[in-house]
Amino acid sequence: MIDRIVRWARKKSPWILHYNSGGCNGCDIELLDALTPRYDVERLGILKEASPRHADILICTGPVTLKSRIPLLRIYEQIPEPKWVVALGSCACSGSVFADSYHVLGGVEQTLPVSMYVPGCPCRPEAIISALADLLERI
Amino acid sequence: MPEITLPVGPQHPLIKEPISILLDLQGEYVTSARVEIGYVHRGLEQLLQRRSYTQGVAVVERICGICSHAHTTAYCQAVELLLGLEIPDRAQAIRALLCELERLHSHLLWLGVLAEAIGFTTIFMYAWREREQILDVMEMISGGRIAHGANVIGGVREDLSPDQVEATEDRLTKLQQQLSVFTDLVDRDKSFHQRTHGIGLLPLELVYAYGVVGPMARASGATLDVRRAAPYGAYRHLEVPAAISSEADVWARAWTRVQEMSHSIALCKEIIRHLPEGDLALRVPRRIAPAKAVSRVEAPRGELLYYVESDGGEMPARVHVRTPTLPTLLVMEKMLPGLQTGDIAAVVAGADLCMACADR
Amino acid sequence: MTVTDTLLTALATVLPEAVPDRDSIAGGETVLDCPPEHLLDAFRALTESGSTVHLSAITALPADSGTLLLYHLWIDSGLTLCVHCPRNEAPSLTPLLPAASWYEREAHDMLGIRFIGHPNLEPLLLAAEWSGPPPLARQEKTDA
Amino acid sequence: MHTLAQILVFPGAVYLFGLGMFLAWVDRKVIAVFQGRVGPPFYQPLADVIKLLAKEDITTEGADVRLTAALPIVSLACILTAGLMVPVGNHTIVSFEGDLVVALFLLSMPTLGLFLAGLIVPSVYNVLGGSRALLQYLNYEVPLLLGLAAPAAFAHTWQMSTLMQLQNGYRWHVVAMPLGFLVATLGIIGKLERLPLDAPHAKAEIGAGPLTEYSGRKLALWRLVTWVQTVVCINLMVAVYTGGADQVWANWGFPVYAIKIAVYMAGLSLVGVLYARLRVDQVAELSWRTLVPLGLAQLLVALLIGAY
Repeated sequence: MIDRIVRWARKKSPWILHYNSGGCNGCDIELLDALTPRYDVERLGILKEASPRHADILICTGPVTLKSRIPLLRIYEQIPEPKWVVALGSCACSGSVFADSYHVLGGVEQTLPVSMYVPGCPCRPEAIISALADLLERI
Repeated sequence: MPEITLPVGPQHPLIKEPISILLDLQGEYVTSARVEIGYVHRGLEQLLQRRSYTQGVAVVERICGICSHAHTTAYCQAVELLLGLEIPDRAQAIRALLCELERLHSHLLWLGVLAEAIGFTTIFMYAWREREQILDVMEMISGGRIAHGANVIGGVREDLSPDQVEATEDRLTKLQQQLSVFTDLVDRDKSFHQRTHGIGLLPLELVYAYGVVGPMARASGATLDVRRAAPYGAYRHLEVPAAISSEADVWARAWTRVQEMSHSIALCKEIIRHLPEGDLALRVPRRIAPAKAVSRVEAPRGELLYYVESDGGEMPARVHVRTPTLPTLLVMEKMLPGLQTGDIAAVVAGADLCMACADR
Repeated sequence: MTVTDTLLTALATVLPEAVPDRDSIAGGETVLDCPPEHLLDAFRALTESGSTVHLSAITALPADSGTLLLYHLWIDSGLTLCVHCPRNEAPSLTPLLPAASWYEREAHDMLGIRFIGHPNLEPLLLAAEWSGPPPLARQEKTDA
Repeated sequence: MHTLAQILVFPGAVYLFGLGMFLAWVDRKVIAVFQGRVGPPFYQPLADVIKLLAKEDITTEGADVRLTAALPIVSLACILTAGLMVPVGNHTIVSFEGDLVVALFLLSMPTLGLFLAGLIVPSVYNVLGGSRALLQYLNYEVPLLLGLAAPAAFAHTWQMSTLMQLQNGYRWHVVAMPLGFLVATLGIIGKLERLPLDAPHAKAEIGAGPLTEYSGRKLALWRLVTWVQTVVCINLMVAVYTGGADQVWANWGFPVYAIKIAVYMAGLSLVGVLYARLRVDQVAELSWRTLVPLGLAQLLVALLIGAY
């Protein structure tokens, strides 16, 4: 019973933290766009939090560059359990056009365990909402 | 009070992109600031040397998600200069139209981010709601909201049908009416003034010494605007009004950008009303004889410079990109000391940083 | 006499042999060759000529021997100073024009050029973990 | 038995928690609607709290485990005690001469708790947020006190239930003393750290302020503290300035009171929608240059009228 209540609460109140680990800004602004009037993810209970300590879902955009690998890991460690990682955009999924660059390590999956991949360059707010809804279904 | 160091970034709610600003604080006041970048460095200049000229367009488009079209325009223009090509008038007009639309969306985005930084979430929401109109128009024209893929070397890929022209004009008229919300905000709103007036001063001498460009420089009284100083493409036939302020603070930057938004709407209308007929793109060879070219474009954030060198092969020998955010970041170290911690957000957001551009 | 002509006259005192070249770089740039030892003097002459010198960018290129530095300026029109540095060394412009600071650091990152007199020539873009040679240096191009 | 039920259920703990969550939703919904959005569903605050309670609770290295746990609990206890004294509709559990002063004192505990909570965690954001919370406390407390002293001086009593009953028949203090109401409302906004006076946890400046490093249960408790504090403050304002549940409407006392609460809450949300956040020094200026003189003037007028 308690389990079911807790699971319900987790589904209804996912707080997100956004980190750009080397992306071009496109997915970042589409993610922010999802918060604004036309898409308004707050109706799903999604809030964008300022501190990793408050977050449930880490949304990563962009490929992981050499320099942002350590900050990314630090942020991930600061998020309390249970936590999920969403790789937003083609770059975060695989590295996209930057995959063979000398300063890029590849997609987010090589640094963190990823629960959800959202392809698209950049992915549209609709795709972001649908991916988050899918992820919440699985919690 | 003892001196403490306040780290802003790499992850910080204020800036959507990673950058690290280390601030030394004495009580509530900043005594010194150090800016560290490179978190988003993807080695693009080297990457471009390993892509053909055509593939390069797709790569430069992904340098920055906000001013993607300015990047492709500058790159294509440079390659066309290498070839000595003059692209068709219609292609030039469509390029310029998308450039101006992009400026509108970038400025609205910026206004929203600034409003959020000073705790004015309502304006953030309103600005981004209006921004959707621009994204709709751009999606209608090119098929992409953020990355358009509209430019190709030798011209553009997308045409504008008469229906689209009409729809664009409709949206722009609507937006023009909505813009009064933001002009009122900048001109009259007291709490907006309280938070933006007199902070983040950037004297004209610093603008020149640090090579600051774009609206940031124009808010301090500088006049450099590539569209006016060295007209390129369709701008050769257009009259671009200047929005120059001498207040040099965050408020002036907001004022400059709001002015530029209404100028951009007027320019867009001018372009679509006199859309020349003609081809969309020229055929270009795969190999380019050895040559060098510099192309300057006025991106939403200011002068964007591309240097492209060819060596006779299918790929460029060297591409160098100088983005407008770089000097702005450099001058941050001079602007932040002396501020209260409460004003840091407004000044940093007001500088319109684009880390993806700066780091490449 | 246009502004550019005034500037060229001002520069002629410092760079007597330089011949302005308007064709080698497309895009309306006037190109001037400048030996590294005269670079600072050339900039002084430009600033003293009374116009505001806007340094748009510094492009660094690997050359047959050493490196080539292109100082893209904007003084009412494009002006590029072309500096050939045989020993991968150049005088730093930063004390004269702070705008050069990060461009020089970037060139140092990418091609390993040493700017003599730069106050803080640390890596700008490359991560501390980076251990390879400068990414744009010549040897890198062949294995791509 | 009856008293115990009153304390635990209505108008005590359960009621305060429930209403607190409801008002938190009203707040978010009103803001969303004014910004042209849909806003969260009504159960949102409940889901948030349950989720936080079930989340891993990390204590930052260097912070005192017992103290970090004790501060939100002590704060919550203080507010609940204050909640027992403030009239809810026409119910009051504890009432005595001077209970307004005691309630105000108890209500200022969470701010001090927040200051300590920020200070004991070795993180820059927390410490900055904590010290801002203290500054905020010094700024809002005087206007709030002045704003509430006016009706008390007018009515010659510091007992909230008496103050409330004296307003029966639409003799609302807010009509007689609009300035005092305004000053007290701004004091409340400062106390609750709501926009535009929310410098202590300005997201864009210092992360989540004193709570940046808190997670899980402790964060949930601090959220509850804020919500219950909101309810108690609004109850207090409704009782002191608009006469709580008016006796004229005998049977309709409770709905009338509920409407007043909802309107007041929506008013607070609206202020947040309309203004940008003030800087710490601007808050001080507003408080000492504008609110305090206004409050004093209102108090003087109230004393003069009250004397007759």
